[in-house]
Amino acid sequence: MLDILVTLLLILGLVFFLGGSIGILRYPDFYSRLHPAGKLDSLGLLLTMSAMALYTVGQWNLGAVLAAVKIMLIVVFVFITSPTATHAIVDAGVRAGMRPWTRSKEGSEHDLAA
Amino acid sequence: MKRFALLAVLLFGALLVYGTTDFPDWGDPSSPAATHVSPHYIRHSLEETAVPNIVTAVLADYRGYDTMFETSVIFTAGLACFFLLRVFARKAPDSRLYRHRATGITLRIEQGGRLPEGAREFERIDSQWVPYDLIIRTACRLVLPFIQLFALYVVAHGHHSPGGGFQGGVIFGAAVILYAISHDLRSTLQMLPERRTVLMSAGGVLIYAGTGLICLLLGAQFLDYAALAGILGVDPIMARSHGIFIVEIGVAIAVMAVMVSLYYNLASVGRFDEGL
Amino acid sequence: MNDSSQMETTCASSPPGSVKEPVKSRRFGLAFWLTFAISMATWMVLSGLFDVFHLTLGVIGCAIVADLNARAMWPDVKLGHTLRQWRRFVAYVPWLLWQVWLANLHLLRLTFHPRMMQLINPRIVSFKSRIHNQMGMFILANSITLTPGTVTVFASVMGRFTVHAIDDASARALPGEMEDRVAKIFED
Amino acid sequence: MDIVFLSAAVFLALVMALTLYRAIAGPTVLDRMIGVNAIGSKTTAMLVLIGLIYHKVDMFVDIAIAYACLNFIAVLAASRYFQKKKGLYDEPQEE
Repeated sequence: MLDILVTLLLILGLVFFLGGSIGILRYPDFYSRLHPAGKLDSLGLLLTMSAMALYTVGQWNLGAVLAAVKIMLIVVFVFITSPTATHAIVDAGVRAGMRPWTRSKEGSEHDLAA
Repeated sequence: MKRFALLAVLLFGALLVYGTTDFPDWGDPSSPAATHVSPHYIRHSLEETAVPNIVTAVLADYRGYDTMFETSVIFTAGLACFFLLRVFARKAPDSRLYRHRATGITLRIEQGGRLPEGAREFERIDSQWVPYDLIIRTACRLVLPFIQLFALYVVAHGHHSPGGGFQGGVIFGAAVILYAISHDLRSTLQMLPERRTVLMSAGGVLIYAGTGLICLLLGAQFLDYAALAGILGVDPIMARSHGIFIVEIGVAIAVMAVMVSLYYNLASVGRFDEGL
Repeated sequence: MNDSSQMETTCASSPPGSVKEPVKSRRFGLAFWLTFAISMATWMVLSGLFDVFHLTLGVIGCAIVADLNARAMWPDVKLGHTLRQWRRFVAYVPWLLWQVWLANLHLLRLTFHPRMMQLINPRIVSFKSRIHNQMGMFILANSITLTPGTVTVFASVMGRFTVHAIDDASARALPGEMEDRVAKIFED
Repeated sequence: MDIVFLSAAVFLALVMALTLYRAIAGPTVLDRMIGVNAIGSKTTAMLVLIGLIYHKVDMFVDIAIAYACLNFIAVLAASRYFQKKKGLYDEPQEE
């Protein structure tokens, strides 16, 4: 039962990781690539780490529980640092004067008005 | 030329790969490394030194000389970089920027001038100035204590988990560097001045060598921590364990100080005026 | 597009709180003991060894860490006040995680969509937030980065957020409910 | 269960290889940094996975924490460096 849950969480996390990587490859410019890099990776890490922490807790002794808490500590750490790192990169880009990729005018203006 | 370099690298890599074919198999019990001293370490290190982690016991006790000289190599490297990079000539910078704390008005003072000492309401800022970044600073403020605590944990638990003086020192040095990145070099230098980093890197090596010397004075061999039993008030086996711990602290201090000193020198191009 | 934000940051970059001289808090005050307690709990989790020797090392290490960081971590701390803020923050986290989940599903759909280039419409928007608390702005900025198609480009100390949004829906949703919830954590 | 973790680790390595393309090719320095950062965050998960495969989680978790710390500091230092010293201004602008 636990194994199935762990496997499901792991697969879900890996899907997000895959999405992050493909997003980094597919999006048109530097700014939009940051979205998959910053978000999908954080959630993928949360899911995979929860899966592994669950599996570790399943052994149920003090060392295993502490290891699981440590794994969740990594998640907390990453949830503080990952957006900050993303912000640091995007800030460097803005100060370098990089122009963001935008769609051609007509479509976007119309959409916003609607 | 570039193509030639690539060819040379590839050839050398192929040679190295070819060389690995003569290596003994991974985990081969009859390999030279596994026949002479390794069995002794594996069988007896716990009962001789009371350290569960064999690597730590081998690193800091059985091969203590080796590690001592590794530490002094790091110290010497730090010293060499210091002499190479540090600029002692007092060439005043072209201009300095000062900011009024209350209003944020920035003054530029040309040709090496300084504000009078008493002007407390002005603070010096970097000439190529990155504005106050709230997100990075707050994140670093939250994360720094954890990184420092983790570094101390790595140093303290070298006996039981991977880690020890070198790793803990590197992480603590990285924490100081993180502070310097998120704030600026000036405030970091106020916290940990240049002189103190150099003293600490020498002091770390001194702790290591001094421990060995005390053993020598107590009538044992150099770095034979069992002789410390009388001073520490424990039996010789635990004395070896504690001796390893003392030595690890020395290594950690040396590595941390050398790393921070290197960062100071590199980030400020040896001037210690404005940093990264 | 970002001229205005950069102008603002160069003119008024000191945080509003730093105008007055910082209050000198005591070295072994409440901030020290709070940091010490949290560090000690973290140390126990990290260490996993509860004999006297390692606990002594833990106390020494946590004292060093608390002494180095306490005054920077908590410039002004009042126990009841801080505890109340933490309780509200813990209540905020599940909502945030749910939002992160929704945002990621949205982004995942965009990423794997064959006509992705027609769906996205990246732009930079900026809005003025009413949160003036440093911690609150940090939480809001990072929450924005973690959720719906938006990345915080810059958060000025005056409360102006510059945000890169990936598509129209994300841009329209700003600042929205999140700002209210973050503001609620720090209101008193 | 080991086979699950092993295949997950292999899959993760493949995903990291995808990101590596951005780290090598990616037209500007900042693109490369995104690639490296993404690889770093996956490596943290990878280290814990390796720990599970070798049944030594408590050891590998420490390494993973250290890696997460150093990854964060590295990304911050690199972005600050390019922002202040190197100048990103003469990077090629892509359309």
